[in-house]
Amino acid sequence: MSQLLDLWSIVAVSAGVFFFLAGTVGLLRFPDTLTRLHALTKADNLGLGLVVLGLLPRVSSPLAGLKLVCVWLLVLLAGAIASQLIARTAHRSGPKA
Amino acid sequence: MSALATLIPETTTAGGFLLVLALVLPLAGVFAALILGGCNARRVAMLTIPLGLALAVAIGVELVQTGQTVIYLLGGWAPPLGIALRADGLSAAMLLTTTVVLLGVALFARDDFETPENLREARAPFMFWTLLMAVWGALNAVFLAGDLFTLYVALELLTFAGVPLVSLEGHSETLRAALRYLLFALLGSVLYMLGAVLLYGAYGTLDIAILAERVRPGMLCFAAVALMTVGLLAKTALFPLHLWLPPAHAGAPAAASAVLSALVVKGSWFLVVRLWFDVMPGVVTFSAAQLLGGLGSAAIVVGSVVALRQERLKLLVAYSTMAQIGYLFLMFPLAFDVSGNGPVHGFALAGGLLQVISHATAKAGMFMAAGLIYAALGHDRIADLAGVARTMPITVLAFALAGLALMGVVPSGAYLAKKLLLDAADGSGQWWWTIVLQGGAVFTAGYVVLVLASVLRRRSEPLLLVSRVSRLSELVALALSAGSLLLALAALGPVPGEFVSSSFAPKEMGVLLVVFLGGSLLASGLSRRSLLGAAGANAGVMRRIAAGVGESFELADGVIRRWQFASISLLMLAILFGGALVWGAPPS
Amino acid sequence: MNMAPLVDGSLVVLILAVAIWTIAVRDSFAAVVGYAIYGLMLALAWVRLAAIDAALTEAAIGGGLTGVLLIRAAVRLRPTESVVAGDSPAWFVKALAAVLAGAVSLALAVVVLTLPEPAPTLAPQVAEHIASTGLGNAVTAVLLAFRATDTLLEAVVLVFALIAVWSLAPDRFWGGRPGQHYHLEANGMLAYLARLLPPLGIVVAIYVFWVGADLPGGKFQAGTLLAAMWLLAIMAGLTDVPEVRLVWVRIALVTGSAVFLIIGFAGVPFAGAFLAYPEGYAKPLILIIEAASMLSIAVTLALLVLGPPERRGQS
Amino acid sequence: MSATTLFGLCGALLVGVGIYGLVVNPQPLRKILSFNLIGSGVFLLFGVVARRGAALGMGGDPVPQALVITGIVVAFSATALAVALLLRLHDASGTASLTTKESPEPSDT
Repeated sequence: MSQLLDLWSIVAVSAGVFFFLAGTVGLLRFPDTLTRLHALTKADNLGLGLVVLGLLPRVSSPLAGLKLVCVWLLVLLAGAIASQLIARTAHRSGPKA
Repeated sequence: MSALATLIPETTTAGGFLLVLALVLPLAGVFAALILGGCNARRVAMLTIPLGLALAVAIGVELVQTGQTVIYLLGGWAPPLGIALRADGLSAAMLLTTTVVLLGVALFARDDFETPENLREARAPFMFWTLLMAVWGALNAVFLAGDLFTLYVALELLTFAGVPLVSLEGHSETLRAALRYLLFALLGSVLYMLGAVLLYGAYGTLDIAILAERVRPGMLCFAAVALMTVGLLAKTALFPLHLWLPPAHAGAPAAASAVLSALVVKGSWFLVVRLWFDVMPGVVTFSAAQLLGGLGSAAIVVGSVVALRQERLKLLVAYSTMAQIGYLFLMFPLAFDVSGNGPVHGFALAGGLLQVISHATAKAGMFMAAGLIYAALGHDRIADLAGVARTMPITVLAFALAGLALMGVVPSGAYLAKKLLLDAADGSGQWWWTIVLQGGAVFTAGYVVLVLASVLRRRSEPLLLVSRVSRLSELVALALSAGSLLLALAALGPVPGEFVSSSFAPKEMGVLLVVFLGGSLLASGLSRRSLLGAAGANAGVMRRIAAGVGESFELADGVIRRWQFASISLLMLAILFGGALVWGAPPS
Repeated sequence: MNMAPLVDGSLVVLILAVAIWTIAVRDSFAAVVGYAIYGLMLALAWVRLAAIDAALTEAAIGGGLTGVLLIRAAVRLRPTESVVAGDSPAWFVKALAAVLAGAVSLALAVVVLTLPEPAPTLAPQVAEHIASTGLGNAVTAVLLAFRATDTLLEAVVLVFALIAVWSLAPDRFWGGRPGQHYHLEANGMLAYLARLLPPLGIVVAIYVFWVGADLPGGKFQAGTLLAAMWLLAIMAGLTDVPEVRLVWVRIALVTGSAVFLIIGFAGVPFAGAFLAYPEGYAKPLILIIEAASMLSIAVTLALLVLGPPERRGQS
Repeated sequence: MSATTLFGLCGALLVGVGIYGLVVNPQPLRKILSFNLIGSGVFLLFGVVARRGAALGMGGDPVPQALVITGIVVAFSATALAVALLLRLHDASGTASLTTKESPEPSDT
């Protein structure tokens, strides 16, 4: 059982890290603000979610697990709104950069 | 390490609680002023400062009666875990000087910073009184705290209280001066903090008394002392780190200038004294002290010459402050014996302390007088001051007395200080500082004569005053100046009488005459216009050469006061101090 | 497999790279954004140094509030940037500065490498006396018992700094509201966030404050969080900054220090010294001081970010 | 080299980087930023000192750790004041430069 959980952790965290990496590459390589945001938010939300899911079996108490999930939810909220604001600013100031 | 800590069995002494009160009273004043607001800020200041004076006197009495350092362990925790407040003679003297000057400033500014009747609260008066108490609280913390980190916090308090005093009038020029002051002071305090961090890393404590027992000469201590010293020098505005001082001190309102010039720069000076003589006597070296004294001498020369070149009275006084700060650092080399390893004090420390007290009072009086002239005339162009002596005799007398006191005329505090330092120079075989000490008085005489010659000049048409100045303010300025001039009489107690001769002894009269003549020569040579008013009428070769010299000093000062030059000088000084410490260290 | 050296090494490289970038980059706006990132990475370094309290403070203040402060300033100063950039020093000045700064770094590095072994520490003394405070978090014990004076003076620093900031107000705006006016966009995303987040933030702040007695956390970190929530509500236009002439604002600023002082003085008759706590009452008293300080810190920090009064009260 | 020493060297370098920026960058805002870099380097050194003093189950000497927290708050206050002063200067004079072309003199009015 524990080995199975370990395996789950490794797979999920690795997948999360992959999304972070992909998101960062997207941030650096994509041509304009909107596509960069697209790359970044996908990576952030999905990557962090996978890392949190991977870590969940390893927490010492349900409370700690709850905190982890809360962190993910907060980042989802903040990320969504921040990218919305950035996108709107970019949209208003024209399609350059 | 823990074995060492038990060597110092420190306990709270009988009068220790007075120190807590001295620390808390001004802070409580600031809070009260903030909440009560408006014109109450002045009331709070007027109430707390006399109380503070009583406290300072009580601490002094306690110290004299018991003959030992007054100590209070805060929270009952002994250092190194806890923090101790300590007051020795040096702290007590500084506490007393600070409250006396603050009382003078408060009385002086009573009418200047009055809340207008149609307003519940006006910015400048409310801020002035609050900041006055803030400066006081910060200084008290500097004088009493026995812990390097607490001192760091106290230094920052002092900066945060001092900077807004500079920009109280809100002109862009003073705002710029305040910003330069703040940025440079922040660099200074972060370097000080860096030194403190290193010391904790090596000795596991920040307590001054425990550190004094533990420190040993070595790379780490040298680095710490060098960094802390230059950091504090930047805050004191010792040449060549004075980039912010002249515009900041000249641009502030007169009462604020008096506080900044007489008190605020003394806070960091005090910490240099603490660091060198109380914490690091075994680490600082003769050569490092020579460097410090050398900077002081350069400050005297450059500050005085540039002061002579000024066309405005307040700037002249600000540059004179720069020169006087130089004086305060002459005590450092003189506390050393040429042959010995560590500082031996002698009378040098007493001389330096006396100098700082007499400068604090005289400079406060001088800035007040300059401010009154500015307020009455609506300008302070030195060339157009003719007739002022007739219209404002008390103010001019205050200026003259302050000038005499700074020059070191018998029986001023500066005179006795000079005597003590000359004695130390003699005793330690450092004749070269004698030249600086004697020559400095000539420079001071120069700019005092320059101003007096202008205000004493007759005026054909009557002088137009834009506003009446309060008689109380004039009298306060006079009292502070006169106090400084008579300080030697008060200080005679702890010092042997042989140091003071009668003011009319032929030798003293002779010295005075030489000083005045020299000063007049300097003034007529270096100033922008000839002393007798007819500008350039008989411009001889000598005068043109002298004017060239003055101009080049002014240019040099302009370059030195540029940010890049000053900050690079700061770094170089840190390295020089480090070198002087390594080089002069006794072989281990 | 021990990954720690790799993690620490890359962290140090990243921190230094971002630091150099914030110095080198031309655009000030980019530099201050870089600084906010730098603050967050530095917080990771603090975690690696086993100083979680410092990490929380660095992330909240170094990365968060300082970031907001600098970014707002960079936006306002943008028009002047190219003008001032013209004052850039000559190459030899830069070279000299680089050499001297390098010398300082080198000296510090040598000192770091020659710090004494075993390192002096006050940890044993803290461990010996912490029981008398009733606290589990040694850092909180140092801040509020052993070195309470520093903490008191630091609260005073915040008040002094705010007084200094306020003193910069133009005379005609004295007593008015600090900062610019933010307009509410009824259906804007920011307003949505500002309605959703503060309740959560306040709960988290109270949690951080409460665990601070025994675990990493405490009044600074909690106070900073509260300040951030308030700033969010202000910047979203949900609420306006109070006028600085109001008495309750001023009382809020000094409450923390005043409670600290009162309990400190109460220690004189009841515990034998200023800032000492009577046997057995240490923890509740410390919590009272912390609670009051947290509110004062929150108000002061937020007002420090907003700056001097710039508007008339009635607008 | 231990991790603690590594962070110590990082702190030493940060101080140098900050000092360089403070000296050469003409923009006051960047000087303020550099001051913060120096400050964080100094605090990091203090953190290293704390970490070296780990004992009795404590991850570090709690005294310097506590002082760092105080220091960070003080540095923030300084930054806030400097920024406010800079913005006010900008509003009052239209520039954000620390230097003036003319000599610094108090104005007559």
